[in-house]
Amino acid sequence: MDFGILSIIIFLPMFVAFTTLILPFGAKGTRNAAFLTSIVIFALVSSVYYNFELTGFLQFREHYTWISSYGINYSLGIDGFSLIILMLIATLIPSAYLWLWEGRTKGYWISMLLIQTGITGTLFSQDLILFYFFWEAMLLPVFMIIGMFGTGNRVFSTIKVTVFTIMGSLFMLISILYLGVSFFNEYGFWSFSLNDIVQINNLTRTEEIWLFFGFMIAFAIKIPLFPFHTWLLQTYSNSPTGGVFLLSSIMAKLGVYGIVRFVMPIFPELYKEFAPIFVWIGIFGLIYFGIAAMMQVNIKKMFAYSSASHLGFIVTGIFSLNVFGMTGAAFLIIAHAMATGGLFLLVGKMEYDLGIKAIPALGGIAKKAPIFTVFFGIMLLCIVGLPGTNGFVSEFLIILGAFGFSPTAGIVSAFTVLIAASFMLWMFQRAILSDSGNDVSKMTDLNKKEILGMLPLAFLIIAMGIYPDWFFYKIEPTIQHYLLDILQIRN
Amino acid sequence: MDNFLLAWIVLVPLLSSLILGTMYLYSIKVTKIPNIVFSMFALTAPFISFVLGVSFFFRLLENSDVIIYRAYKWLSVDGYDIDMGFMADQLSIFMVLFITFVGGLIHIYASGYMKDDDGYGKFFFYFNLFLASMLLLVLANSPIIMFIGWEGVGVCSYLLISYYYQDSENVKAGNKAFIANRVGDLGFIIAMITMFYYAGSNGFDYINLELGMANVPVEVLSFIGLALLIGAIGKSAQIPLFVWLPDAMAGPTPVSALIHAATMVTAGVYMVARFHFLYDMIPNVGLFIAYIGAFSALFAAIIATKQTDIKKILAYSTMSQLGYMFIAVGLGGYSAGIFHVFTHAFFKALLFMGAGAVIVALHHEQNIFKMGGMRRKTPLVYFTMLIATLAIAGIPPFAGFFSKDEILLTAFGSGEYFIWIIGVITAVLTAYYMFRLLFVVFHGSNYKENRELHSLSKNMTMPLVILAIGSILAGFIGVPLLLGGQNYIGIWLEILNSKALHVEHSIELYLMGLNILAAVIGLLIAYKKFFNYDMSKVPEYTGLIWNKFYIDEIYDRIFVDKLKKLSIFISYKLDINFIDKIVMGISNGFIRSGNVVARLQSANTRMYAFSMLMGISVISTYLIIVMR
Amino acid sequence: MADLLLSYIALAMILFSIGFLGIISRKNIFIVYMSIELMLNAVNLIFVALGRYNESMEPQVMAMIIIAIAAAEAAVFLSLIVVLYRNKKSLNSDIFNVLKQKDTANG
Amino acid sequence: MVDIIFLGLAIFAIGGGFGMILFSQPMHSAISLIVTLISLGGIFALLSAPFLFMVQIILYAGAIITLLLFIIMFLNIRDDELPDEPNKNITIIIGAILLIPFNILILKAFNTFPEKSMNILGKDFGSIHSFGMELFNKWLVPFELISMLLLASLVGAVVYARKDKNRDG
Amino acid sequence: MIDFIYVLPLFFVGLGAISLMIVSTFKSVTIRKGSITTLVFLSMAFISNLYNLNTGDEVYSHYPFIDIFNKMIIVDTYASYFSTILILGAILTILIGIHYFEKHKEFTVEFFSLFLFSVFGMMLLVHANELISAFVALEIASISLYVMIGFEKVISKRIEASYRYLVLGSLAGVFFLLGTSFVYGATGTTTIGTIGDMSLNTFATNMNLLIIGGTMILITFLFKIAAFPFQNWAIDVYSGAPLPVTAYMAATFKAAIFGFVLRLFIVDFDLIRDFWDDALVYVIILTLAYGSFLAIIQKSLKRMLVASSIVHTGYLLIAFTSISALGESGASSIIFYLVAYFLSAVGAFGLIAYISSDDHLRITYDDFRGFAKIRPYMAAMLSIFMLSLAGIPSTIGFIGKFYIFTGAIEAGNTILAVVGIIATFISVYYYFKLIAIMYFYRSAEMTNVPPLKGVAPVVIAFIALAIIWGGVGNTLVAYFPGVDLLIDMAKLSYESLFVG
Repeated sequence: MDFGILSIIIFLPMFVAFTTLILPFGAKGTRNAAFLTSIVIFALVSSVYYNFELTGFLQFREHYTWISSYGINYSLGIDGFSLIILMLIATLIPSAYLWLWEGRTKGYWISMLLIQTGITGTLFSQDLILFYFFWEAMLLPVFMIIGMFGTGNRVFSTIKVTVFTIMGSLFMLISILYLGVSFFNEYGFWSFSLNDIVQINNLTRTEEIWLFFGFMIAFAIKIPLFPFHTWLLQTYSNSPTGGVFLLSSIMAKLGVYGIVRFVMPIFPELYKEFAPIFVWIGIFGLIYFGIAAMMQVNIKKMFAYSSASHLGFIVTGIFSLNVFGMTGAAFLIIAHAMATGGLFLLVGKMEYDLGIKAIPALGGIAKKAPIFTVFFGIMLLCIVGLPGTNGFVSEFLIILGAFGFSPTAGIVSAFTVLIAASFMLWMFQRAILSDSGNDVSKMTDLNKKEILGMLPLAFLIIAMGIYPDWFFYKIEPTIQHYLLDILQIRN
Repeated sequence: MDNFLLAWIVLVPLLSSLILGTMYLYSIKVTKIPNIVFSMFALTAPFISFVLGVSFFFRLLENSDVIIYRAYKWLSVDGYDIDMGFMADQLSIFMVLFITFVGGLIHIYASGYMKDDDGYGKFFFYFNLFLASMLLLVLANSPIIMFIGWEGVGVCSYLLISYYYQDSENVKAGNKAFIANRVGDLGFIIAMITMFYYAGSNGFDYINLELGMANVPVEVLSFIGLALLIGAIGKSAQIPLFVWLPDAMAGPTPVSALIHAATMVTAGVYMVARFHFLYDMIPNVGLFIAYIGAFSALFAAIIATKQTDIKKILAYSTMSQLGYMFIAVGLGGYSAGIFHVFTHAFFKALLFMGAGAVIVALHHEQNIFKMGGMRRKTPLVYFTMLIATLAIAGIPPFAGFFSKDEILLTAFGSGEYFIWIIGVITAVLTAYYMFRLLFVVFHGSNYKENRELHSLSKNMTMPLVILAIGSILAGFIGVPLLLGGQNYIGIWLEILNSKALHVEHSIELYLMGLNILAAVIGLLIAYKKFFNYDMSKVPEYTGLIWNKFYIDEIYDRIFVDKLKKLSIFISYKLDINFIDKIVMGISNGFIRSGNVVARLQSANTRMYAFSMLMGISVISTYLIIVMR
Repeated sequence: MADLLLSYIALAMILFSIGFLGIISRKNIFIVYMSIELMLNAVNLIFVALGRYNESMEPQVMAMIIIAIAAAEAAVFLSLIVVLYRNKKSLNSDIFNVLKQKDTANG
Repeated sequence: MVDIIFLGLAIFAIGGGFGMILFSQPMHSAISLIVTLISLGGIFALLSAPFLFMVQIILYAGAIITLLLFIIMFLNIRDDELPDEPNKNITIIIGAILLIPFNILILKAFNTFPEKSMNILGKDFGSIHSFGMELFNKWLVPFELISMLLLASLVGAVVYARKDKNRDG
Repeated sequence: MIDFIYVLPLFFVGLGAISLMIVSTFKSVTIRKGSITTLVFLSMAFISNLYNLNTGDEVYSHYPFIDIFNKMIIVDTYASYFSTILILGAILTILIGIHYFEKHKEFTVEFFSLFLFSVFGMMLLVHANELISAFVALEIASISLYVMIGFEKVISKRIEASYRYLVLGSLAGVFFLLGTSFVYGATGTTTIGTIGDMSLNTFATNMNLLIIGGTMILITFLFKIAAFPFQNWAIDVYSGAPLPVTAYMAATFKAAIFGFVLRLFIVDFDLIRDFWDDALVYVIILTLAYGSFLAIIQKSLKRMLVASSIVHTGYLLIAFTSISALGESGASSIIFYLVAYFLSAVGAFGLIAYISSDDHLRITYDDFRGFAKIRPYMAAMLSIFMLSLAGIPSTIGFIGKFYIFTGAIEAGNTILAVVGIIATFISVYYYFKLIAIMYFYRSAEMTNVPPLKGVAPVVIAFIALAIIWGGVGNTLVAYFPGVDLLIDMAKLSYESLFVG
């Protein structure tokens, strides 16, 4: 039973979590272990990255039987799309750990480690049940971390988000089971492996539509797409920094990933057929959430809306059915994860120091904490989509993609450049820059660890904006594979 | 060859700005770094760029072929390659030359102006970043790289305008500038993407785009042209996106000088010139540009006549002059437009720096009616300002005369007499409000006698002199043939001009005279009203013009308020009371059903038996029905 | 009439129904108990009638077993009645409602 | 003749049943139940089950109901302790209506049985001997299990009936 | 002699019951001694039963003492499998409840006697091959349970619960007898296996009577597992009963009932079972709805678990309907789910019993505020049980639900799967609420919680581990039974139904 590198990446954090749980580690010891783990994983992921071949097919496959009677396998693999998200996770998590360095309990770190296991597991799974397994398993530590360490009406909002997400995923489960049964009926043996499931062709159109939406509901809630977004505000607002960081920068992206990984190959025809709906839902969300964010007083809720707005845009990208849109979406996943993640870390620090979330109660931070402000500014400009940051590259590509899909969609989606800028800068003015006479004397500037944690993000945001191609070449074959082989589109 | 040096024109200020930024953070966090160190890094950058620019200028003189340097492949998607490429042709190098030159002078001036400011290093960090962005904008070889510079300029202007960020008004002004620019960027990006799809199949640099455009239907071209125009309007503060420009005066005066004189605002003009191959194919759109320019020119000039803030007057004058440039480029007179950009850079920089000097001298007083009598206190500033005023008013032989004359000639020669008339009227107004400013500030009786003036350092006065000389001489590179001169600029930029003007010499002479007459009329009216103005009476301005035609208020009412209301509606009403209510309604429905069900749990044995009876009854009925 | 299986069945069903009605209508726990006994007897009647109809002894044995079961139940039931009466000082089954669902949630 | 006996027994059985559920005094109900049980015993006899007839009379009517009567008297319930039952009749009516489909269903199913003589069988049928043969040859398991059941109920009855040792009153 | 080995488990349990009954008269026998004796007998039964189970892949079916027992008792893989579950459930109940019984003064050694009687009845039920014997077995189990529920007879709710269960249970029992009489009338036999054969031979008119008889038996069955519309008693009785007894009833008794009914319906009513499937769809939907709605409003934890057991009944019935289409996999999914639910419920009830054994307080959600702070391991275990009950992946509950829903879809009852999923999603609310309350409050409300020592917590911890193992276990760890083994066993036991 030799585990491959992907298994190690998945289970190392869990192993560390349980070891520290059982052994008498303190909060500090657990934290150090967690940080060390994240660094080791970064190294492992880097080796995966360098050994990754430039094809659009799955690599680093691992395959073991799990429950043989129902053909459920422990089946892993990555392609270019997973790879970039993997890189993202591996980069973000050590950074985040540096930020969460002080004042967290042991339970917090253990939860973080478990979340990491859940996330990577979800990312690697090539078996539908295994995917569902990790997909739900990922939720539990998040549930714990929000509920235990959050603020405000955290118990209610935690239960709300959990029930909401599980509702979505249960519909997905039904769809998965239905697919498994259909496969069994057609081929006479059980399998939930993605490779097998895609070969089903005995489904009627009505069935397919139901199943398609079964999957889409799960992902739409996770992302979240309009109108499944109402859990977002309270959750983001009440979450502790680590929780909201992971939720916004990684887990929401996994919803998009799920669409690409599963919905697209299983229902290629419907994917194409319903693409206009989702492109427009995405664009609608982009504008709707953007407008909603403008007058939001709670800074975390504003970011929640902003996040939803961008995720709508990502969805537009992946449904645009061309290389530009999809590559752009992949890129925006990274860009947005870094920028939003960074912003939530920064806001988390602000909340930690000052205990304030309301924008009118802030102000004058820039004077107190210039380095903080510099990083805040970089992240913000990335969100705004300023050229020179990766935010621009991705937005540009998605707009291109949307335009390729339909010129109207392209033109409407271009409004993204206006929307994010308007509320972000206004917030920046009120919360950070102008001195509004509020007492912010408790605000401290970043310490060395925090700077160290934020630097990779800021560096990547800019580096990917200035030299995007260097970050692109690994993913493009995958996207081409999606379009040519799976969706069979040549644009 | 040494094409890579092209990239260094941009890189030098960029690197300098990065060093400055890091140093600044270091200095506020760890130990203070003396200003002189900052100055060293800050001031060398534009001059290195200038020198590099000059070297390329000479290369182009020798060989007029376009110099292109592709640094690396910026993006490669689906077979489309976009390079991080730089292109030096006559237009871009010309722009580089005066941007770096004027920019450099403003740097020097700023080092004096800002010397007591805490954020000295930060200021130059922004400044050099701004310069780098502007140079990238100019030197880019494809629209998308240009867009990087374009946006960089926007964000730097935001940073500079809101430089005194503690005051929320300043930041608001910065925001306004950025948002208005973003509206323009929206147009730009739409245009870019449309271009990409329709004309970008061979490549996305200007040369390939020009080739690609040939097959594109004219409607699409018009669409692209209009969308691009929105970008240009936003950046160059034309109707209707000009609102940010007056507010942008919130920044330090060198910022105003830099933004208004040589860089940012001229980007719009540059862009139209850069896309001349597009606009040549769609003359109707060009005409539209010209009209926008004409109306902007007149509109700004009218507002300027009633302003009291010295910087705002200059700001409106900028807008007005940009209107002239738009008239020119819209009508295909690209070289005339660029010529005016060039001369304008000198005298407008000079005006702002002079105004800045006065402001500094008077301890940051900006109302012209509270100045007065500065002629004796600061004679150097007075003389340089006088030269600049003469130049902007279009009095020969100062720089502005030649360029403005050429623009009006273009308008007349194109047969757009209406535009031409507006141009002439604007010229009268320009002379009027500029001399009004000059007379009130420098000639009027002293507002407060015996007040102590802040001394002006050499750093501030030296650039004034250089620019004054420039304002006198700059026009001579484009002296019309009629006056026996040689229109060097027209020759240099001949790649742009496709339109031949046919205006008879006699008419041209009349026109020239008319222009001079217009300037003189303006001058005289101003002289009559404001020479030796009694400064004890600060005029109370009210009314439409003083309130800038209520444009800001109208925008607030139409867009901002509505948007805010919509936002509040969505985030506090729709989401909470409707969408979330549906979601929570489902769960409340469950709970309510639970309460109903709970009533059945009465702990009454008979009732339980009764419910069993009912169940059995139903089952029996079912069986009776299904069993024949 | 006595020749017909159906008449025995009908009688049994009537008794069965009466027993059922007793359970749903009476509060007195004694009568509830008696109703159950009546229902068991009704079932017995069906068994015996079927036994006669099939001419088989088996149902009679079953009926016998059912009587024994009824006896066992009786022992427990009657002792429970005693306990209940001691505990509650009442024979009214309707007041045995400490287990009533009291919690309700507000939505 | 048999018909008349059957009819009489049936009427007594039904009347006893109704009496049982209608009397408010448990004592009266119990006596009504005895009437029913004895009538049923008679019907058992009509159905060639003499052994069961005996068992019914002796064990059921004799033992179980006597036990019941004993308990009733033991508890010595006064009239005012009896529960107030105002809705008794209406519940019975509603219940009866609800039971109609159930009865119809079953009677309909039995209605299809072919007609067959139900006369009293002579000889061995239903006698103790044949009953015993049947019981011990075929039905030993349930019969033995009954002993376990009775043991269990014995323990139960003991548990319930004994005085609580640590009851404070 | 071999026959005797087959009935040895039954024999041990019955012997234990009787011996405990006898020794209960002695004062010197304490609760502890009584429980240990019980465990000894149960262990013996368990070991002998393991022999019967014969864990190889051999399937067998045997009628012990066929000339005396007359095919009324059957010993096959199926029955042995269920017996294993039942004995295990009994052992676990005693182990978990031992602390509770010791703390609650009312319990005496008779309780263990009754307990063994009920185990005996249940085992007999799954071994029964004849309807009347089955009824007697059912009555043995039920009567013991009636008394066990009301054992603490000073407490009103216990005695009331006992009364309610006794009245309604007897009422339901009468329907079983009625059904048996109809089945006899239709086929002339009450022996399982023969009924089916006879039903093929008899003419169509009696078929109706057979169906009615089956329906009446089904009514009893629905009553005992608390399905709609016979579910009202469950919440009262379960919540009125002492917690270990509740656990025992909810998990073990339900398994026994299913053990018998599956046999009956698979072997005999196979041909006519689809007749009920349509009606069962409504029953299932209403059961799920009723249980979910009831559970969602509970404030008492015990009542919530009880109400949710109605929901789990609904899930089991979903699998029940898919048997007619699927046969083996449908039945094995029921069996597997029974194990899954059994582990989770025993764990949850047992742990709550342990927690509340020192003070006799009503255990509400709010009592658990901040529970994780004072008893982190207990909170973790309780969370595992809740997750398993909610069917979250990595627990055995998920695998159980997976089988059931897959089966439902495979059988074409997608609508049931969807309804089941909706019920699951509602259940997430009330299960997660407990986890939330335990972990998310920073100060603890509960005092007087027994410390983590003694046998009960260890057993509960083992159950928790078993739940996790059941959720993730596989063949990676060689020679250790994983999920697959349980499934295979369930399938083998299903096959054994057709061997005899």
